[in-house]
Amino acid sequence: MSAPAIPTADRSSQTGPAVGGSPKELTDLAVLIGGQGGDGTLTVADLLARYFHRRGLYVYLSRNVLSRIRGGHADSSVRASVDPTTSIKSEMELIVAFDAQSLELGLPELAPDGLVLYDSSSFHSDRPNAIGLPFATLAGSQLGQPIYKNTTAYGVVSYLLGFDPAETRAVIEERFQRRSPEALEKNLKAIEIGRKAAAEHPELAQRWSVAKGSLSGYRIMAGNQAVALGFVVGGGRFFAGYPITPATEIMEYLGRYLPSMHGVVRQAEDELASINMVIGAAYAGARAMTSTSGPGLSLMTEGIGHAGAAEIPILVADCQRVGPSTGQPTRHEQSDLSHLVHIGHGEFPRFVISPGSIEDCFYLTIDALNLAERWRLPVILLLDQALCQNGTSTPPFDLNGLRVDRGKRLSAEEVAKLEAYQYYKFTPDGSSPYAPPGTPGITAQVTGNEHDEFGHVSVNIPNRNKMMAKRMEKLIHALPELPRPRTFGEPTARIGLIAYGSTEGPVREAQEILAAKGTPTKFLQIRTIFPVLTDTIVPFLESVDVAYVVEHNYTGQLAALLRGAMPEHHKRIQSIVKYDGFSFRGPELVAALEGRKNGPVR
Amino acid sequence: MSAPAIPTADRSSQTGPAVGGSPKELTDLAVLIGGQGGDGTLTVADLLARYFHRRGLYVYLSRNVLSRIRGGHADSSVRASVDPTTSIKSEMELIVAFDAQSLELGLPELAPDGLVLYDSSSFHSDRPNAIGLPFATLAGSQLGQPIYKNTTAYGVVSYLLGFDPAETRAVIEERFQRRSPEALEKNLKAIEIGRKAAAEHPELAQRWSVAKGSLSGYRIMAGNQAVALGFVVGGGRFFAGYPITPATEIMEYLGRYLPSMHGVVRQAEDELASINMVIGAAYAGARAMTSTSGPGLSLMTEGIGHAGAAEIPILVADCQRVGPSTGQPTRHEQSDLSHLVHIGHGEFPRFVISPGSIEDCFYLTIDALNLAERWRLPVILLLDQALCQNGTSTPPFDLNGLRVDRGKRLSAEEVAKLEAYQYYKFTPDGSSPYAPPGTPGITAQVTGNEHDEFGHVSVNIPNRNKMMAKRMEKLIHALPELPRPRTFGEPTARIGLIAYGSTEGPVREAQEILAAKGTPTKFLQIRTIFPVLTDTIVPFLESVDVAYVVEHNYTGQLAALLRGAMPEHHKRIQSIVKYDGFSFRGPELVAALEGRKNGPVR
Amino acid sequence: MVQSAKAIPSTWCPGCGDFGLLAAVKKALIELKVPQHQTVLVGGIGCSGGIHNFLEINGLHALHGRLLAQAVGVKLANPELMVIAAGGDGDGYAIGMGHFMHAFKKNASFLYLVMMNETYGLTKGQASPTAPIGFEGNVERPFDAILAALSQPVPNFVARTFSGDPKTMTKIIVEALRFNQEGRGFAFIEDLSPCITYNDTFKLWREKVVDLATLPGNDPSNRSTTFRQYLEVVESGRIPIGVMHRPATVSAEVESLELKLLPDHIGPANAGIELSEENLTGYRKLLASVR
Amino acid sequence: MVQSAKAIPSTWCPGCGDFGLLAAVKKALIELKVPQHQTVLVGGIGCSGGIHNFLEINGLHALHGRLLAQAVGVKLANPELMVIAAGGDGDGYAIGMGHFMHAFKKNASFLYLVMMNETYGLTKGQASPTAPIGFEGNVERPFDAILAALSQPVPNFVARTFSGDPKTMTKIIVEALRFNQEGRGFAFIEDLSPCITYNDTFKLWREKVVDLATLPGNDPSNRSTTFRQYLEVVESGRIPIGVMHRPATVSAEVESLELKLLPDHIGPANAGIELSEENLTGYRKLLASVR
Ligand SMILES: Cc1ncc(C[n+]2csc(CCOP(=O)(O)OP(=O)(O)O)c2C)c(N)n1
Ligand SMILES: Cc1ncc(C[n+]2csc(CCOP(=O)(O)OP(=O)(O)O)c2C)c(N)n1
Ligand code: SF4
Ligand code: SF4
Ligand SMILES: [Mg+2]
Ligand SMILES: [Mg+2]
Repeated sequence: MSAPAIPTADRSSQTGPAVGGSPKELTDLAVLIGGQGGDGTLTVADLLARYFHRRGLYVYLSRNVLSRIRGGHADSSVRASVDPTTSIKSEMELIVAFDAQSLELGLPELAPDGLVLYDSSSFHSDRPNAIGLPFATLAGSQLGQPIYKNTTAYGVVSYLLGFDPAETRAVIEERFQRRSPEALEKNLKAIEIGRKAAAEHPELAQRWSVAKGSLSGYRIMAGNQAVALGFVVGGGRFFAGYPITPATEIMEYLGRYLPSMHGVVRQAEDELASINMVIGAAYAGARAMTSTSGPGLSLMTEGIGHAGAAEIPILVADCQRVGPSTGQPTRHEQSDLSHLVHIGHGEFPRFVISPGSIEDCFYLTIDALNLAERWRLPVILLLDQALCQNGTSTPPFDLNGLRVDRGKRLSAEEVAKLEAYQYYKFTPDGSSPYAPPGTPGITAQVTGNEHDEFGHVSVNIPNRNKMMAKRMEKLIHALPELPRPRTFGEPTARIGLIAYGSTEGPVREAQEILAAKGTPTKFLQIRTIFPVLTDTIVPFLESVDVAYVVEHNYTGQLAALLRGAMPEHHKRIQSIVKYDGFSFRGPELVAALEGRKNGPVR
Repeated sequence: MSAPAIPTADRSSQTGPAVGGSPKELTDLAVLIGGQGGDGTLTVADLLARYFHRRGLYVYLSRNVLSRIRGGHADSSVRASVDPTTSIKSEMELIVAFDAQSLELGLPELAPDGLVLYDSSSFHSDRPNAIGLPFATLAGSQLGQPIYKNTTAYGVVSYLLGFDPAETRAVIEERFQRRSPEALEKNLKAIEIGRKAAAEHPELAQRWSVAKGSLSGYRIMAGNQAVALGFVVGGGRFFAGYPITPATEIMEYLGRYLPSMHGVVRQAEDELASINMVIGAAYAGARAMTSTSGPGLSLMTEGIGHAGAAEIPILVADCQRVGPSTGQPTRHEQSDLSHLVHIGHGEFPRFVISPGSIEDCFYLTIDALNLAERWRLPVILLLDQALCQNGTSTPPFDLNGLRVDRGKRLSAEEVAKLEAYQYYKFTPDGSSPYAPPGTPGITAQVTGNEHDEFGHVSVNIPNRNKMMAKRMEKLIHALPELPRPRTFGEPTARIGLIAYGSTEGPVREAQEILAAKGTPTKFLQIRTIFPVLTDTIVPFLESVDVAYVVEHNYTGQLAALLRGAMPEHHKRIQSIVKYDGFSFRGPELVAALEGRKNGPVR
Repeated sequence: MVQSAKAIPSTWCPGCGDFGLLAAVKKALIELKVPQHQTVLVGGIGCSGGIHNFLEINGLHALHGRLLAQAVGVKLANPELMVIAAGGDGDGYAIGMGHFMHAFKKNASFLYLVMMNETYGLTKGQASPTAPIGFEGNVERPFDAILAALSQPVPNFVARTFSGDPKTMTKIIVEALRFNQEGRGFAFIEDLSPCITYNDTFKLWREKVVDLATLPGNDPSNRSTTFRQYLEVVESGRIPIGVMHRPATVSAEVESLELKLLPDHIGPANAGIELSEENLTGYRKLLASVR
Repeated sequence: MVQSAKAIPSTWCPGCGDFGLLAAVKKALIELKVPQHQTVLVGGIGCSGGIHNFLEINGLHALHGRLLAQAVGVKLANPELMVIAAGGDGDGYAIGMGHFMHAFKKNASFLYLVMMNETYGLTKGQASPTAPIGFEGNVERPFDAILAALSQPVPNFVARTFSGDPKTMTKIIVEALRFNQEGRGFAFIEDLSPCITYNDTFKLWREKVVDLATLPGNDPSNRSTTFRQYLEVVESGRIPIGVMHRPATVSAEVESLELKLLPDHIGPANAGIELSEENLTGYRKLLASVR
């Protein structure tokens, strides 16, 4: 396969004359690419992300698409930074707009010295900081297909930001290696076209250069991938799900290789089927999971209760999106927490575990599988759209020290030595030994009706009281084993911040901004939502004057949960919320916090 | 139709010689009738209840059956009292046992001077206070059908308690009037057989007489009936449901006459269908309801959220039973509260309303219908098994002053005068004017996706923020219109009691016992569970040293809700719970409260 | 004129099969002259389910898979309304399967249009229950909705159309809606509506469709022969379309649910409910039945 | 011997049709010599659904209507297990309808037994989807599960038995379980099992049943002829029973879901999952596919 070379000798494309001096080196930059669905904005963002990644920078890639397949506004932002970053940059150095709407929508986010590149074959703008280049016309006239306007634009950007030509090319090869040689060739040509057009444009001298980072071994990964990876490592072998944004990728990733490992991945007819297939598989002894988002989760309510009552260990990943009801399928929110903590009629134990980063998604998925089997109950992995779908530079996973803990699972030999096998045996910690159906010499009854130790329906009153306590006390006995929170920031700070999930990113960015302004803060990232680990939270609350609970919903769900669990500290617990479908950005959160210094809470 | 007469001249059956003096007049008594499912225990209880009712006494009729059709232990208790009563009596004057198990199960409940009557054709007992009569043999030999053993037993009881023969007979006529003349005749004969056998038995002199009460115009009604009646009066015309204990009767009652009033009552294929049929009907302008219990409720989760998001007014009655999961279908619990308060992914407003008595069931169902339409959101009527199914003497309903309040519903004429019709029009109180589809000149779009005022899908950020606030602020604007709590007891008492639903009965009995012992209490019966009417609860909490929240679940759900809503008062809120499937009895609750005087909470 | 919700521009991919159906529905409604305000379209969730936005009638956007339950609710609440349910094959045959089979049984007079594209368009091209083996890793045989419909001996109207032939489609939709208007019960039309983005079958289907009406001995009133002919066409590798079931005559007995329940066409939504003695008759009777 | 869950006495009404089925299942299991510990019965919710308690095998008491989804989960997790799902007609054809229709499509090798009594026994006698018009106010035509099963062109095993004839029933259950054992896919048996308390149809059904095998030209491998013969019997006022579908030969291609997915019969529940290099192959490949 021979692809046209980008002339590495072309110095102009590397350092060419900058307007007003030599290019400014950026250590933290962001590019926003907007257009109509189908314009290929995601591809441009992906190419930029790959480039930055290869240059050792931290990358954070987020997208804003509509719940439709083509057309409608879609944009993507790529942040690249020398320092770790897991939030969207507040101000964009560069905006690439394929249509007029994208320019208008993007402008408020433009950095003061930022630039807009727009497709002048689509529209015209008089904005002083906007420069038009006819991406589509260029691609159309020179490649015969205007569709290459996106790679053409990438070429322009690569020029403007002083990309290394070899790396720029490598990115294209990486991305299009599995496509046809023709596609690869055209894309490489499109870059050239873009770079050439840029070089020829009077106002488009290279204005920035991008610092080189030092990351290596990292991958740009999204939470859904990390959850799938954790599931495989954690012994997960059965998955049943039903497509739903933003959870579908977990099923898709698992579908690729789990089947080659005696695993089963099924797309079920609906969420009722998925959760109940998972229950059946887990009953039979498989580590089993489903993943979904709000609407599917609501449909799984009865099934989750069945797992709790019948003591069947299952894992349910909830990729939260904007609610209520069908809501806004592609947007970000954290509004299922209260529902999950209380999900289901009657009372049964469940753990709600929430990773705060991509790595955490991996490790906590493994923990969650272990916890489910150890305690024989449903575990919910509480995720959110930003965590699930935004690409983030992620260090390699360390498999050392990981384990698949099967709890009280008995081998056939151990069973043979028993006097009696009871699926619901009363034990000091509430969790009963388990042997899968098929184990010689025993049979078991499992049911969601109230039952005795053998699993036969029982209406005996003392038995009822004991069985309720058996199940519910798992919530107490398990406390020491549940994922602890993490603390970030200044240990002596008197201002506390509390958050979970992807809000970790904006909170940590806000902490840095505040620290730079002389306001030290400390941040408690909660990883076990339920049961509330009061022993880890009370000391934090006691050590601060105020703790702002930052979350993406209307009512302040986590704040309410904490207030209810630790009412004696309610005054310290203040709520900061956002529910417009987008993650906080660091400075925005800082502003919200600063606005709050005087009075509390909505 | 000629039925054999009970000889009214037979004085012995009225006042006959009592053992150790003249019969003791009882002003509050209880009879427990136990046997195997199919033994007709419910019929005996029903006959006794009818008798007491005709004598002007307050009646409280509760049953304890298994989730199977025949066989297995089943019992029923009938309490009759000169004073109002809505709880099960703690000690039974009389136990009628058709089998040995019923005797054993009943004994702990026997009053010190109580008596057990048992069927000696089934078993023998040596208990000193147990008297055997061969009910089945008597009926078998004299009527040819041992199945009449239950009416025979009723005859014995009627003798023992000195029933008026004419009334005794009237009860049978009332009960069997719609059956065959033969059945009526045999039942009347069975009474005679019973009375004769009792009169002849040396130890069975009439030992008690029953005081006459002064009730008139009352009916023995269960909550499910009152809800159905309220639904009809409140303009409810569409019902879809799916059979489930203990909710099915609402559907059955409505099925009788609603269809004759342009109403529709449908048994759907499942709860997903019921709630969605209800949503469709409500969208079209009907007042619509479904009723269910825990498992069905869990399945309705997504639908309730749709009604909340799309702003469609529906009513969902939840007849709580023992959970989790399939649990104990025929038994009593109050464990869906937390689930309902938080039900559904994402955030949307809902009201949770809970009547505390049969009358309340009637009136609050009407209120709930009005509130749903006024505020255009889902309203949940939170009931419980005891409230739904236990027969209770209920005063006549007063229709004066009742109203069907259609909120902001517009007539076709009003619509014609509008400039624009918007289903989701922003208004100061969050509730938008409504005109049903079919109204000339307008069309409307209704959706569970986020939408603009016209109901078209919208991803606009300011619109999102405004729509969320529009919906959620209904919870604030509606506060003054929601059912207020009621207070019972001594206004100056420093010990508070809080409860909802059928727990009203035991709490009020406990109050009386405590008052008699010199401990005044006051009781706040909560009728709006959510949103929490803090303005009505805070003053109550502030006026007491401690408030015991009495409820039937494990975790103290109402207590937790109140603590979360009023954390500044958390120390005063103490939890008293029971979750064994049976209602508190007054003295039992007193003991629980007394045991609590030193330390708090389970 | 009161300003109210207007049709908005479609959000479908250019060339999507659903445009054919949209056009046919518009034409059919014009032909039948049903006023816009008396028509309700209950949409499913999916690309196709958004169709209510692109028509100027009343829309109720249901939950995924629940459109039939909501549509039955609408029709029984106000039998005067013309009700159309429309959605995708995932919506109807996957998550909605329970309600789908029960819709035939219930037999309320409304039209259900399924835009069948063998895929879940809106969630980006997974296999739907009608997907052929091999499509996106599918290993299950495709669900045949027409045979399922034919299997239940209820005198419903059943047909299959093709978005590539909007003229025939319009004709069949008009017939189906007339069937509904006459109160004869449920009408189901499966429209072969290619998803040009994830499963562009326009060409394939155009080649394969066979209108059963063109076969000798075709008799849409006879389930047995239709079943056999249909299977024969399928076994020959082609796709049967056309009217699959059409009851022989207007049955003497009332068959549709709304007419059985509400013979005078006054239902829960268009009945008066104010507190008048008349409206309390049911209450009085019910109360009298309580002990 | 390890003491473990024993069969408990039945909670059914004396005379209930379900006893016939219980006896037949017991006999079939004995005949097939499948060890108790390798058999799993997934029960529905309803009188019938309690059957797992009355057998000495492994029981999984599912949610109302979800037994088929749970049974598929069990079978795919461990294809070595013999799996039977058993429940009522309300459970299976009302709330369970979606999973019912999909069970044919999925085609996992397990047996589904429906105890069909036209009513909801456990909730006291309401009309189930198979109830005749008029039963407890029912106005909908009864659902025909056999025709629905026949409608889907998947080579499953389909039969109807009658609790009044436990001998034939045993024979058919044995055949169905063998079909499962051979990995040929899903087997569905609808047993006519009268509810003597709420709908005692023993006598009526005994008079009406006609074994299709007794009809000339009967060929359970041909859906078209069976469909026709079945309809003819129904139209003559009788009730067809017997084997309704039995694929002609063991198909050359693997048809059952568990064999397609897990050809070596090692599944999620009986595979090793400890952290060995071998068990990490999928992880390595997946990781490598991440940018
Ligand atoms: C309960 C629930 N589960 C899943 C989804 C996600 N979802 C939206 S559309 C869709 C499928 C769309 O496929 P189809 O009905 O065939 O419509 P098409 O887009 O092909 O027209 C799914 C699974 C949802 N909205 N709700
Ligand atoms: C989700 C849910 N809805 C309703 C019920 C109540 N319920 C229990 S059994 C049953 C129906 C039983 O009928 P069927 O399945 O025909 O079994 P049968 O008793 O006739 O054998 C119902 C509706 C339930 N347990 N769960
Ligand atoms: S994705 Fe497919 S079904 Fe959806 S609009 Fe595009 S072409 Fe139509
Ligand atoms: S009620 Fe009917 S189905 Fe249930 S056990 Fe009794 S006879 Fe059988
Ligand atoms: Mg589709
Ligand atoms: Mg049944």
